[in-house]
Amino acid sequence: MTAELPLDPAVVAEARRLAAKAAQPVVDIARSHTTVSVERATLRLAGLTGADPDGIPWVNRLADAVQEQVGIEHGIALPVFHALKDFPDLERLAHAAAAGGVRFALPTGGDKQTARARAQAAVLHGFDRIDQSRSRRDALVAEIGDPPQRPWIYLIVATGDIYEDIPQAQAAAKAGADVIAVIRSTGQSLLDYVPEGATREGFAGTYATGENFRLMRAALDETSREVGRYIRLTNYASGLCMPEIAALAGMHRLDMMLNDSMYGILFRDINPIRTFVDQRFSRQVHARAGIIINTGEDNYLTTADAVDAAHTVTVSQLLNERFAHEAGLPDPLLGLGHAFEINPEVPESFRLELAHALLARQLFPDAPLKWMPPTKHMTGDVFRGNLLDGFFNLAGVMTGQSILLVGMMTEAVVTPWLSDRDIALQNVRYVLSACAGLAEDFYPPKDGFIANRANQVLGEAVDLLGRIVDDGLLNAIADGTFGIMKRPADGGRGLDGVAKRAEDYWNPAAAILDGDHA
Amino acid sequence: MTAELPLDPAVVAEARRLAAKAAQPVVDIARSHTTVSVERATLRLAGLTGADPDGIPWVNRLADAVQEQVGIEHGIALPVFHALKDFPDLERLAHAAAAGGVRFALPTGGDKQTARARAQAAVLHGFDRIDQSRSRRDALVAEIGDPPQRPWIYLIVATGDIYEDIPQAQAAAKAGADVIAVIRSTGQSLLDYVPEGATREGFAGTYATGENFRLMRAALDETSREVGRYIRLTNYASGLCMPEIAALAGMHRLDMMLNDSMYGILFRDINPIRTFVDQRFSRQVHARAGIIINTGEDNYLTTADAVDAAHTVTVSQLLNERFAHEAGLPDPLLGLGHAFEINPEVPESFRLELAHALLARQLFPDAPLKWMPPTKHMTGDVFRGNLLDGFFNLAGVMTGQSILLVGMMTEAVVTPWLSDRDIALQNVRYVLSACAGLAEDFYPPKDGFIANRANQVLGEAVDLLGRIVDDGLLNAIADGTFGIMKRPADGGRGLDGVAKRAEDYWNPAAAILDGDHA
Amino acid sequence: MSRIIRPYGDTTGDGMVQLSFTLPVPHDKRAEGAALQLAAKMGLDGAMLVHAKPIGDGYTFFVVYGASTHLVNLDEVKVVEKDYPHLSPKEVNDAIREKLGRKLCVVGACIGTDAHTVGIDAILNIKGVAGEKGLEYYRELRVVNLGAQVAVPDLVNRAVDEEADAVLVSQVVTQKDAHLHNTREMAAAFREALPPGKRPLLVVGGPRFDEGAATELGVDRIFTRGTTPSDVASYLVHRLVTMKESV
Amino acid sequence: MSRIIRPYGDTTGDGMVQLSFTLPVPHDKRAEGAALQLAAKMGLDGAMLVHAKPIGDGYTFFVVYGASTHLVNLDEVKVVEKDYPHLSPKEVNDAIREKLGRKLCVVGACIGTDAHTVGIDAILNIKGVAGEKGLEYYRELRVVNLGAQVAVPDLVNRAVDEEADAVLVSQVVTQKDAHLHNTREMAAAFREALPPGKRPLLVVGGPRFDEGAATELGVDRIFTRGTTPSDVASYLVHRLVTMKESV
Ligand code: B12
Ligand code: B12
Ligand SMILES: Cc1ncc(COP(=O)(O)O)c(C=O)c1O
Ligand SMILES: Cc1ncc(COP(=O)(O)O)c(C=O)c1O
Repeated sequence: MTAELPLDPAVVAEARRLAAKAAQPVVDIARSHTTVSVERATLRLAGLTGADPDGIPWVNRLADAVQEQVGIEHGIALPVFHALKDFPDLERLAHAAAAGGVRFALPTGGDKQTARARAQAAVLHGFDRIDQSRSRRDALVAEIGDPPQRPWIYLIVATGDIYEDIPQAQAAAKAGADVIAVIRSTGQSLLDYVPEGATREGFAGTYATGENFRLMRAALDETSREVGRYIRLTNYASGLCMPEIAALAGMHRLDMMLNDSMYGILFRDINPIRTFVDQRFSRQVHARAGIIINTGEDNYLTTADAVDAAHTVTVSQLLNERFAHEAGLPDPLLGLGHAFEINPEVPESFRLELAHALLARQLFPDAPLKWMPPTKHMTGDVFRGNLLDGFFNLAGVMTGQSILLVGMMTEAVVTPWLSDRDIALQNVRYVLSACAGLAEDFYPPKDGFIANRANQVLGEAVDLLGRIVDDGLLNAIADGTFGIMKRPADGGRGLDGVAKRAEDYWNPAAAILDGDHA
Repeated sequence: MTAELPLDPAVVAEARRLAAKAAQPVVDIARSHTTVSVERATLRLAGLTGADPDGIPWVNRLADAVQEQVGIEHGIALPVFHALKDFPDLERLAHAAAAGGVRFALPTGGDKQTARARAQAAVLHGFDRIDQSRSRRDALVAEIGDPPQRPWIYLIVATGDIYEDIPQAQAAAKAGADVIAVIRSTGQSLLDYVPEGATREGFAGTYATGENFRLMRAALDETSREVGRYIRLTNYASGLCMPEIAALAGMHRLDMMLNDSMYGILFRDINPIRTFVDQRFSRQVHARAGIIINTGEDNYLTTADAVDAAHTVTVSQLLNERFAHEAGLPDPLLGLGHAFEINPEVPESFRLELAHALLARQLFPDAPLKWMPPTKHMTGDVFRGNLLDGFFNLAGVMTGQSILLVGMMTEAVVTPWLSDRDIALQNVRYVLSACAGLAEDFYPPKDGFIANRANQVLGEAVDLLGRIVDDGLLNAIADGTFGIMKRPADGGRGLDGVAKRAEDYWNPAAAILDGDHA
Repeated sequence: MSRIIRPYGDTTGDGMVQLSFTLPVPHDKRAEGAALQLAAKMGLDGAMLVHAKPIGDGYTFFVVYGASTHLVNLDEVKVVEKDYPHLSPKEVNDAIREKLGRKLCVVGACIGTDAHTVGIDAILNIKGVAGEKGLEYYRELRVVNLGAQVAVPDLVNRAVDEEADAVLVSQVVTQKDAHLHNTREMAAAFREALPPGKRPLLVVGGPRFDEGAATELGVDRIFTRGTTPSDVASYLVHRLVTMKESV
Repeated sequence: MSRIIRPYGDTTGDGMVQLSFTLPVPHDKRAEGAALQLAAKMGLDGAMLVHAKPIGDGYTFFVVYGASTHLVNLDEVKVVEKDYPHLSPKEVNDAIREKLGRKLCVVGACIGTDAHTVGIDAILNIKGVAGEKGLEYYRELRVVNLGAQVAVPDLVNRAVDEEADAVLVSQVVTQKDAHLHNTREMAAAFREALPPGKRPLLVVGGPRFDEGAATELGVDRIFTRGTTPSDVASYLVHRLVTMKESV
């Protein structure tokens, strides 16, 4: 029941073909490399948890020791599970390794077979947990129910303290939120480890940890029953630990994860190769876990202009789609992002937003699109801010968006206050109720402003994809194509944690995920 | 370029036929009665101004004296202009009359002819002033220009002090207002005289006086040149002095006047007969002056429910149209009113508003409809208030309204502050610019929610008009049909100022306005 | 629950509040400094001036956020307690019939130039408000609703004529404190016209009254936002039936 | 113009302001009384509580209007005056070339965990902001932009290596006063690493700083909302060229 744009199917097909072509070299890189975080994620799937007294997780201590002695290019599973023969469990092994008391080596022959079987069994245990979480989610949704309306209402909490986050999240759900995102502390994405345990100190967000995931999910299960709809939980898989956080999310039954193919590169200056390798693995895990990914195209529009760079959003969506499909994510798990970020002073800005939003809707009809509110042009004028958020909500309803991230009138001032959330939800409720069926009356003429604009953006996207195919995606990123951020392939953080896979590379998790663990 | 509703032309024609039929008995009453205010308006047109030391205008003192001695049923022009033979001018005559020193009588024969000629000449002088004002307006509009956009932006000032109103009005015009309405002090409508001179004390509004009209119009002429568009000025002709204020407005070049056929009856408890008689005369004067009337259907929705009583708005618009046409007002001067007053909690409330607004738009395609903001469901939650005003503005743009009365976020709190107006104008500017052409994309399906609702309201309006034709309009008003206010024909204020015209009734202004002064 | 509290932004005790106002000065650095000076005087700590917008030439509008240093002591909060039992229409009728033995007469009006009758009608008319029927619905009440813009002398005369037990006055327009002036004028007129024992109970209502100001304004009770007919009926029974009886 | 002013609602001197906040108490009469108590403590006279809405079970949001009794004295307003002449890019370049005789080196960064580079980029990158080109565009400036999330020790080392004349640091995240902590840490690190004469000029910027807090934070200057590159360039010339020369 959403308006239809007169897009030429041939052009759409061409866009997808080009995106696949542009993505392929990067997919090849991802398939032929590993990273410390991919390897640590494997240990996490195998059940290793906990941290040393300094808070450095045992997966890091263990992986570091292996990396030092034999490198990661063969995969650390075999050295680790071979060494495990002398220890009762992975944790004891990690303790010893951290103390410098373990010699790691690549096993061969029978040892190799034994280590391989052990590793596989351990990791399968992790996948079992993921599978169980997924079934449990399905059961809970069947039992308790989905939100009655689209878009789902997505709200953030960001106190920095998991024990303040929990009641705020529960209150938000009771006030109408369908999805709760726990914003992550600034800085976590640059940590090359995942903190442990429940945490109470973060800047503008709360650390993503396995225990925080567990606590929040449990609290929301309780609330889900109370409010009669399954409240989804979201966190961030971006950053240097994407694969590990994906594994934790899968095991702790998170429902959505922010996971973009380029966000870390562009906005956290993480090395592109590191990112693409981590991204592929994390998406495979998400696919297994039935987790909806949320991509981050909205971010480009905070640094680039939303009109000039509209086509870069489309290009990124097509790339994100391609990478996601390649990693096994089906359309219903593709929460592609876009945002209401056009300068409100631009004439017809609202209709331009409608054009962009409809374009995304129509290009990805089966994807649960995530519609992000204005941020860049929000100011300290909170009265105006609430108004803009209302029009953002309206555009979401008129163009059939799937997930609506609720905008806050204090966007330019503070991380949301309790009352900001309440005012914002009231805004959403008004628009959703007052304009529920308005899409039925919305018919942009085939040769009108909206249709023309959508076709123009699509055309520019195809042109850009063509240039990316010619230059290579890594060069395009280096040139500042996305969000005006220039990120060369050999720059950024975390490159030292990447290794080209050796001939004999073996990772039981990767093997299972790639479906060739026979 | 506005969406079209599938209204049955036969039903529309039937509605108009019934409205004419319902109005006719009231028109007959209006044509066969006069009121003290009609007679005083005649004196004003003849040039009598000023007030006694207590502030009672000379027109009142003079008319009262005549009423006492000969009544008003013959028209007071002949007695007055006959008595004038002994005085240098009307003012000196009024002084003497007030002092009890004049004997009034109906002249006959040659005296009658002389008095008649004198009266006619004097009154024609007033009509000349009106005609000159009208030409001057036309010239200024031609020279300076109209607002570039529709709807015109209508803003109120209400300080109570004309000298505070003036700079606020000028500031509002500079900030974007196309029409300035000077709200009238509460209570003035119940005064049976028009105060004199510049005034500085009013409650929630400033007195409507000739001098205040003049001062404000002069100030806005200045501002019009500065901002490069002719800023229109509005005031209120409603109340016990409708005809006189209409005359003052015409002579002082006001551009619009609030003038409703039933507002005074319903909301000021003014006698129905008094109101209808005064209304007809005042509208004839407005027609002569080229003044756009603004009717008051919005008010019904502050006491009645905007969904349940939607058809009463349509009925009132049709009656107002009929009365206006009968009084000589052409469609381009018919600022029929309607309002965004549906409870925002009602599902699809915005689409209901669109249906109602489109219905009015389509029933009165050539009338400059006046679109009024939410008031009843505004609360002290000013953040929500600004949001609702944004959707009100949006409905105005989407349905092609002509004059947009700017809503204030503090509607439920205070008469507008300087900053409220600024925030409100910013809201209007955003919506008008961001959604300028959105009407192009708005096509409610012929069998959809909006079309059905519009047809339902029209159908209910026709039914109600049928009942009114049967019962009589005066009885309908007595029964609380409009705004749930019950006003019997023999109740209310000002009935003692009404008289059935005698056989020999003669009023030079009425004669000129009725076109039978040959 | 602690008895000493502070405003709450997103953390207990943070004290955060939002403030907006216009200063009659052109927008420049000094104006912003002036805005922060005001915020400081109002007790905001670390005030953030997040928005400043010129209005015309001589005014600037500001939005400020900051932590209020003031503490609120819940023990010192003064509220007009509902010191009477809430009765259903039936209980009201029964009480009047049984204990008073005659109908109780209520005269209502909007006085002065105020024409906002919706509030008083909500209390008096059968239609009522918030799902409750108005006082006209109560069999043992006799309601005389004089409507809008009633002059105080007319109200007094009518109350005397009707031998009103209570007079209910609504005031909605508050500009230039109209509601306070009119209420004082009304109270004085009744005091002048009638001796203490004969005077009807004086009740005023409207959305912007301070419930605690009854004594100061010379009336018996004030009702504000969200009042329902049964609130008023219960109060009338309490003051005119129960309390009289127990004296 | 009077030097003593009050907020302006719709009449000179009315003092009217708007206020909103949440109190950690359930919504009832006491909560409303508490809100009015706070308004009174903040100096509002005749405060009108116009909106009260429960949030969850234990919180209530309020909107209050009222007249502030505080006076603002314009003579007492402290502002950081722009105590240097505004120069065009050409004037900046000429001054550096003629009076310094070498390029002036500027090192910029977002420190701590702050990744908001748009502000510092607006000042440094050629693209600039508000129609002005950034400092990279100035021929006589050598700009080293370190980007986001730079650790303070890295910044100090780089500034030393580049022999920076000025260090420009941006801080946008203010939650838990992160911007203040980071700025103090940065200033202390430079003080520790370098003797007074060798230390680069320390400039911080961001939307929520108080321009008057430079001394307190240990830096030379603070820039806030609406800063343009030429503001910064003019200041740099003033401090690093003109003032040095005149000493
Ligand atoms: C409806 C309305 C009108 C209607 C009134 C119709 C009618 N017959 O009443 C019309 C359109 C005629 C009108 C006109 C004007 N209005 Co008016 N109007 C409103 C509006 C939109 C709603 C008021 C209302 O009906 N509220 C609903 C009722 C149920 O609530 P309530 O009155 O608070 O009553 C409840 C309680 O307070 C209490 N209560 C009230 N009275 C009493 C009495 C007793 C004894 C008791 C026990 C309890 C009680 O119980 C009630 C039920 O809970 C308000 C804005 C708003 N959203 O609040 C403006 C508003 C009240 N109007 C205002 C103004 C200025 C005017 C005009 C003067 C404008 C003009 N110059 O033209 C005119 C003139 C009116 C006059 N002479 O008084 C201002 C007042 C500003 C101020 N604070 O001083 C307001 C706030 C709008 C604004 N911001 O400018 N208005
Ligand atoms: C764009 C943006 C982002 C982008 C940043 C992209 C980038 N490369 O910079 C992205 C999407 C990545 C982002 C992420 C986050 N953001 Co952010 N973001 C914003 C946003 C929308 C705009 C900021 C901006 O670009 N302003 C435009 C520039 C030009 O203005 P400016 O910075 O004030 O700079 C001017 C002046 O201040 C001055 N200036 C600034 N610095 C300097 C330095 C010097 C030396 C000088 C002389 C002058 C100067 O000159 C500039 C030009 O005039 C604001 C909300 C808003 N509307 O303000 C939130 C906001 C700043 N973000 C916020 C947060 C919390 C985050 C996150 C932590 C959220 C999360 N947990 O995921 C993350 C993490 C970021 C991190 N680690 O720091 C909060 C900060 C809350 C607070 N007060 O503490 C804000 C206010 C949003 C909110 N309400 O929650 N964000
Ligand atoms: C895809 C994606 N990942 C991560 C983040 C948050 O980044 P971080 O946790 O690195 O601050 C965002 C920001 O909104 C995002 O869009
Ligand atoms: C048609 C009409 N006349 C007059 C008024 C104002 O009435 P008064 O001046 O009597 O207060 C209104 C109120 O908005 C109105 O709609």
